[in-house]
Amino acid sequence: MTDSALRPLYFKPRNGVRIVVWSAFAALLLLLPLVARSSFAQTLLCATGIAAIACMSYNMLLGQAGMLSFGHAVYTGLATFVAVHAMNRVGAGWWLPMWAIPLVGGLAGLAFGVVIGYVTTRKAGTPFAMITLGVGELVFAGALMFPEFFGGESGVSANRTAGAGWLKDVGITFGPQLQVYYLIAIYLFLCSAAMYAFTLTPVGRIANAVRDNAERAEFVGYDTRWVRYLVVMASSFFAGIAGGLTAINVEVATADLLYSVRSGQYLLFTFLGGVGFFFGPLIGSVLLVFALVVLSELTKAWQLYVGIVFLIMVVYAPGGFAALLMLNLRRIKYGEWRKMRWPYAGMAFFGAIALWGFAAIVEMLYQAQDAAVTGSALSVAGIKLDSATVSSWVLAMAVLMVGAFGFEVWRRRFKRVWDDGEERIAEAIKKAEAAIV
Amino acid sequence: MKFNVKPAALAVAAVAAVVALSGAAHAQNVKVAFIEGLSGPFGGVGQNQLKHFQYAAERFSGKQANSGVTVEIVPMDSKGSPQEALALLKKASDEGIHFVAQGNGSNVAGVLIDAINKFNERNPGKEVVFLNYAAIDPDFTNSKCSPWHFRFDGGVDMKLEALTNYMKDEKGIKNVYILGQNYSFGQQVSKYTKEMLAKKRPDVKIVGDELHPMGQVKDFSPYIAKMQAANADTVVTGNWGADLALLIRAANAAGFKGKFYTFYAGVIGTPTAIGAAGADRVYMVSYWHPNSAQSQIESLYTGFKQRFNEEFYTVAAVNAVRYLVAGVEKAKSTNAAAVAKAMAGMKMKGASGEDIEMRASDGALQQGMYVAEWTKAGGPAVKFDQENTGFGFKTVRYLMPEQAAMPTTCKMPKRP
Amino acid sequence: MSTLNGVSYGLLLFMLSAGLTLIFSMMGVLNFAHASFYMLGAYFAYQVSSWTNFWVAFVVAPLLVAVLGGLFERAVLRKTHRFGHVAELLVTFGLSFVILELVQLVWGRTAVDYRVPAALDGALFQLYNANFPTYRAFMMVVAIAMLLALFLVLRKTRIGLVIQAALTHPETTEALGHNVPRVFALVFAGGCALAALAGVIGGNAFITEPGMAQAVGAIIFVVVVVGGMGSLAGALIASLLIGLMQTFAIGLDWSFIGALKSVGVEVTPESFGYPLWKLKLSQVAPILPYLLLVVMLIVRPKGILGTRDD
Amino acid sequence: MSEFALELNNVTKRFGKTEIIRGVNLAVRKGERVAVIGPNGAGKSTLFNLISGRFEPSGGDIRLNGENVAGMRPYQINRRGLARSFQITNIFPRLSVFENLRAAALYASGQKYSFWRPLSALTELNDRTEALMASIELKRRRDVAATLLTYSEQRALEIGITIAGGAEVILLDEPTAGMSHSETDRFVHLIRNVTVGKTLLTVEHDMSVVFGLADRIAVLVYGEVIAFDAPERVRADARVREAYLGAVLEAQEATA
Repeated sequence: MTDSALRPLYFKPRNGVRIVVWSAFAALLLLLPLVARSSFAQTLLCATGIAAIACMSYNMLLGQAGMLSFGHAVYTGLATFVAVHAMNRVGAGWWLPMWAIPLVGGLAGLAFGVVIGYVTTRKAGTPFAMITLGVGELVFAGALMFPEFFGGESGVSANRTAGAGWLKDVGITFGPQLQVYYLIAIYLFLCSAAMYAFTLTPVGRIANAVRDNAERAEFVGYDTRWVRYLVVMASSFFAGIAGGLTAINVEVATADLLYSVRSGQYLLFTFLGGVGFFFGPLIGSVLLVFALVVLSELTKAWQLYVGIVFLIMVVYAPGGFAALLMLNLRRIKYGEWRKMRWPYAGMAFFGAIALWGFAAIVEMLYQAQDAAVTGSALSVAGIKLDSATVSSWVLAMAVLMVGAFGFEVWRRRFKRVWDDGEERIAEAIKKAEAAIV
Repeated sequence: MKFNVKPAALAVAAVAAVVALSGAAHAQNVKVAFIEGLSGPFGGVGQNQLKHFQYAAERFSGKQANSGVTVEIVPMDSKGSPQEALALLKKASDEGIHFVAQGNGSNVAGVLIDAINKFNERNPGKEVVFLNYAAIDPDFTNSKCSPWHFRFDGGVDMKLEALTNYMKDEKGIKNVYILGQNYSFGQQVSKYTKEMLAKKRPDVKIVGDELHPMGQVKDFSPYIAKMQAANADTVVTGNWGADLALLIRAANAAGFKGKFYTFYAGVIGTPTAIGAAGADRVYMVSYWHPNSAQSQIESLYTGFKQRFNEEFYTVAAVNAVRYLVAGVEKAKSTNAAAVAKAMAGMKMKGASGEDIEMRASDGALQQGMYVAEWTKAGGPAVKFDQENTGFGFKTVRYLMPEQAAMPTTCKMPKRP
Repeated sequence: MSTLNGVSYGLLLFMLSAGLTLIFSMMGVLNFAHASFYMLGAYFAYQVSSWTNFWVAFVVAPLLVAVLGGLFERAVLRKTHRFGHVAELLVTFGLSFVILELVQLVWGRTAVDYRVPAALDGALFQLYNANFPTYRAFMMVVAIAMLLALFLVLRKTRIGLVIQAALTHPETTEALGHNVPRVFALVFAGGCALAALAGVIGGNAFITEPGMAQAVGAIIFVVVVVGGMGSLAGALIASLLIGLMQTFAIGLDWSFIGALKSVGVEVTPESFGYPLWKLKLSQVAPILPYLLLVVMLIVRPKGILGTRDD
Repeated sequence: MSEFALELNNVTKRFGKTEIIRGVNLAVRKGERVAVIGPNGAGKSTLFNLISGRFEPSGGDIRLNGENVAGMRPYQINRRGLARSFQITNIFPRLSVFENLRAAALYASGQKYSFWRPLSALTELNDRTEALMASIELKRRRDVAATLLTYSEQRALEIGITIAGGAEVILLDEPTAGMSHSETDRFVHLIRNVTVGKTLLTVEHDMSVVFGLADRIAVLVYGEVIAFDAPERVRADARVREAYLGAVLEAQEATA
């Protein structure tokens, strides 16, 4: 493992679980390319790796310090521009090795964090959110006004195989995508370790305190603005690394990297992944790449699906997927999970049916809109439908209703079992507490 | 579906038929990745262009064209983002697709050209060819020219050549105001307009040269006020989409009487937004429009409208498909490098019956240019209206390909 | 002329930000989908006016949007209340996505032909050599009427008093037990209706297309922050300020080069930072609101009439 | 160095036109325990908010160990050795009990804004936090999120957060509010234990607590201190009886 220097920071003997988890993470990163062999799959992996760093850095703001930012793409994007310019300098004979470009991006991100954060952190909460949005628009619009640096609409491109160095001599040119993947993987591992370590430092903890109750934090001696400012700086550094990796991965920086939609994506998927747990954004980044690259190819309605899933999650599971996972792990720990197998299976079964019915309706709506081009026939999960016939609509609605009804029935059962389990767990905890002292 | 066979198209069909006979033994399938924003803010335009391509592939390849080459369009949604487009480029090549079509946004096109150059260099034998149907940054056929890039639209330089050619003879033009979106296209429009007007009409005054951030302006009335204050009688603008529609509406509301010379008044949605507001005062430069007297593809236009209830205007899509088919036929192979070589320098008959040529020296299609006026539909000159607005385009000037041709500074790398 | 243009644009911004401010100060919710309701207003008005006429749409569209807004508040927003303001904001954020997609699904992805009614088309009067459009005057009248109506409702009715109390002393009002859910739903619906009204009269003056929500979204947040969170009067001043500033800046071709020249410094393309110095004020006009936001935060973080510090 | 830990000179506070605090003078000696009493709306909580920096006074000065802290931000005042608790529980809801206390002790422990050291390596801080947790009797709830505690546990945690930083001057705003009699007794005992040797100001309604805990009592009525003296003398003060205490004492005697 590469982080031996960091290990004494937080690895205590009693934390065997941590060693196992981090080793598994490293092994996963190492072995993933064996499964994903095609170059497109590797591109996906690279995109996910970069998104993971970006989302985790975003979660330093949202999850750790409770700062809802709509302008995170400013840091990743500006860093990409700086990194691309640095790459061109390397091509022109700078001594910098190519693998250090992400660090250049990180430092650039940090620098922008210092400048922009000074303004945005003057406020907390909702005003902070609005301000980051405004600053994001400002930077985006500014990018097109300074073509000298931002290269106008076609952006600035660079070549990642440029430059010299001993790595070149052993055959690592970063030309092949696989080599880029491993560079990203190493950075991902180091950055996650560093960001995790950050959560365990005094500032990391005080950021939590400020998130929970900023006023109280002031009364125990902390200048909350300064705490926010520090967190923004740290977060922008890691965002900058993600930006630098983007520069290497795609070899071009364009203004759309700064667009508010991208900031919105970081927010959306970090939240879906789960802001309450450190690994939540990792799940989020996988979802992000899945939705943007895979789902958007499968269906035109992908934005609608993402929007609806997001709404449902905010209302019913504000902890994101990470929290759902942890709740189930807790069940397993207290030996309560087995009782929920059947309710889960029932819900999954009818849920899938309802989902099919819903998706069929949505897909037919979209199909009907473009029926002139592609005809009215379509298939949803292998079942053929025709948006021009009534029977298809009736079928879809019937399936949706059957699915929804069955789901509701099982959901009630599930809730009973779940609440039962909750009581038993509460009792178990009480017993355990009573045993202390 | 019946195809009104006009002489030019007949010639194409005849050639196609001959080649088809020779190549009939092995029918060839060519996939084209159509990488465009198909969802999100610019999704409407992308979807509309996709229809053009699919329609063109139907009509000009395979059975209907009596060709052994069948073109299949594979839509891929880039959401208008260059970054996404790059990922899709990789995906396309993974799926064995070696032809890419794109056009909306010079930003994406520029990135694609660059990426394709790099990709082809790193992956010999798996080359990708770029069919650019609408990104008209002249750099693409000059300083950034590439043997893998073919542009089927007219460059900004060609279009302004046509526009200023018309303006030259309009004696009413005295004070010209240039307004554009602040990015390379808007800047180039401004640059070429000034250069060309200085040459052709030295008496015309440029009373304003303004760039505004793209898509940020909600209220154009202050700009109109400025034009009025400057006594402008003519506005040259590269604006498109909402920026164009809002500009013309604001002009109308403020009673600004000047004329507008534009590039993209015909793009889907814009005619609706302009409507009566632009009657007899909006001009558009393009390589084709439905009421061009020389139009050879009226049946294509009506057929498209009948089928999709949308306007047909991207002839570049048709030409891209035709060139691709002819290229494959000539090369007797679907290998992208061979097809690229075959397409370079290839001549055909264009939509207006003119001789078009894919110039080998810079990859720019040499074709005729129209300047058309937005006016009330009806009569032989304005047979078709646009988007059921009751208004359509009327030709006021036509330039033959050789008249519209512009020099190139391209130092084309040797085609492999 | 520029003044009138600026004021009318500013008033439209105020119509938008008034609803946002109301919702924010009453419920603490930053309604991210506010601009989406503005868009819905425009689209509904387009649809209704194509069936009947503009005046029916003028009344019906805001009411429809108000009903939708109220339903959303009851069905979704209320459930997230216990998770705090961030969750509430996120829910409206998600809603803005869904509304955008649904609008595109129903009305297509391009602009619709929503026009100014014939009765209001044309010029009201001439000034110098420019027309002042009747419709702009109409917009101003509607905005001012709305302003007066809002004022009366807030001052003279019971609900108005509760809302007003919430504007200044949110905690106290809550403690007095006035935060009955019905008032919440009502305020949310009312705020949405205001946005929709702005959409009805702005959609045809400008353009009705799926991108219109995003185009104003960021600006109205700037208005609310610059005006001071939760201050209606502040929002009015900020709206007018931004409207006027943008309008006048476009008319001015000032740049740093000119300014430096007048103090005797010559700037050439070789000088350091030339790309910045050469920008003209008119070029940067549309991003001035964002610059104003940044400057405001540095000199007066509370906003123009803000009372709350964070 | 001043002999007073806390001095208020002519402190006033206006909200709009209403003057809530109308020239308060108060001098608290080091190590003294002072209870602030007075009728509802007298401005007791406002006074605490002014001293601790939550509000800025409209006039007058507030001296902490001789230094004027009027107008300073809460964290600046806290760093100068003053900590306070709140009437409405004000804790870090999602942090565990242990983390609540550790966060509260962090700045004073000299860690300030450090991000190069893991918390787990700060042995002394951690031991001290454990000890504090034991002294406020929350040891068995160590890893429970604060929001899940019972009300009285949260009140104890509130006090724990207040004293964790080791401030010399402690302000407790109705520490026993909402507690039952038996809980209150236990709690007063706890407060006495953990504030040994410190200067203590407390707002309290429960007279038994006041007289049991305070060395001196300050009576605040309508934004003015009308008496500030030892408990017996305050009890005997005619003005105080007339303005406030009489009614309260009668009421308490009646219920007792």
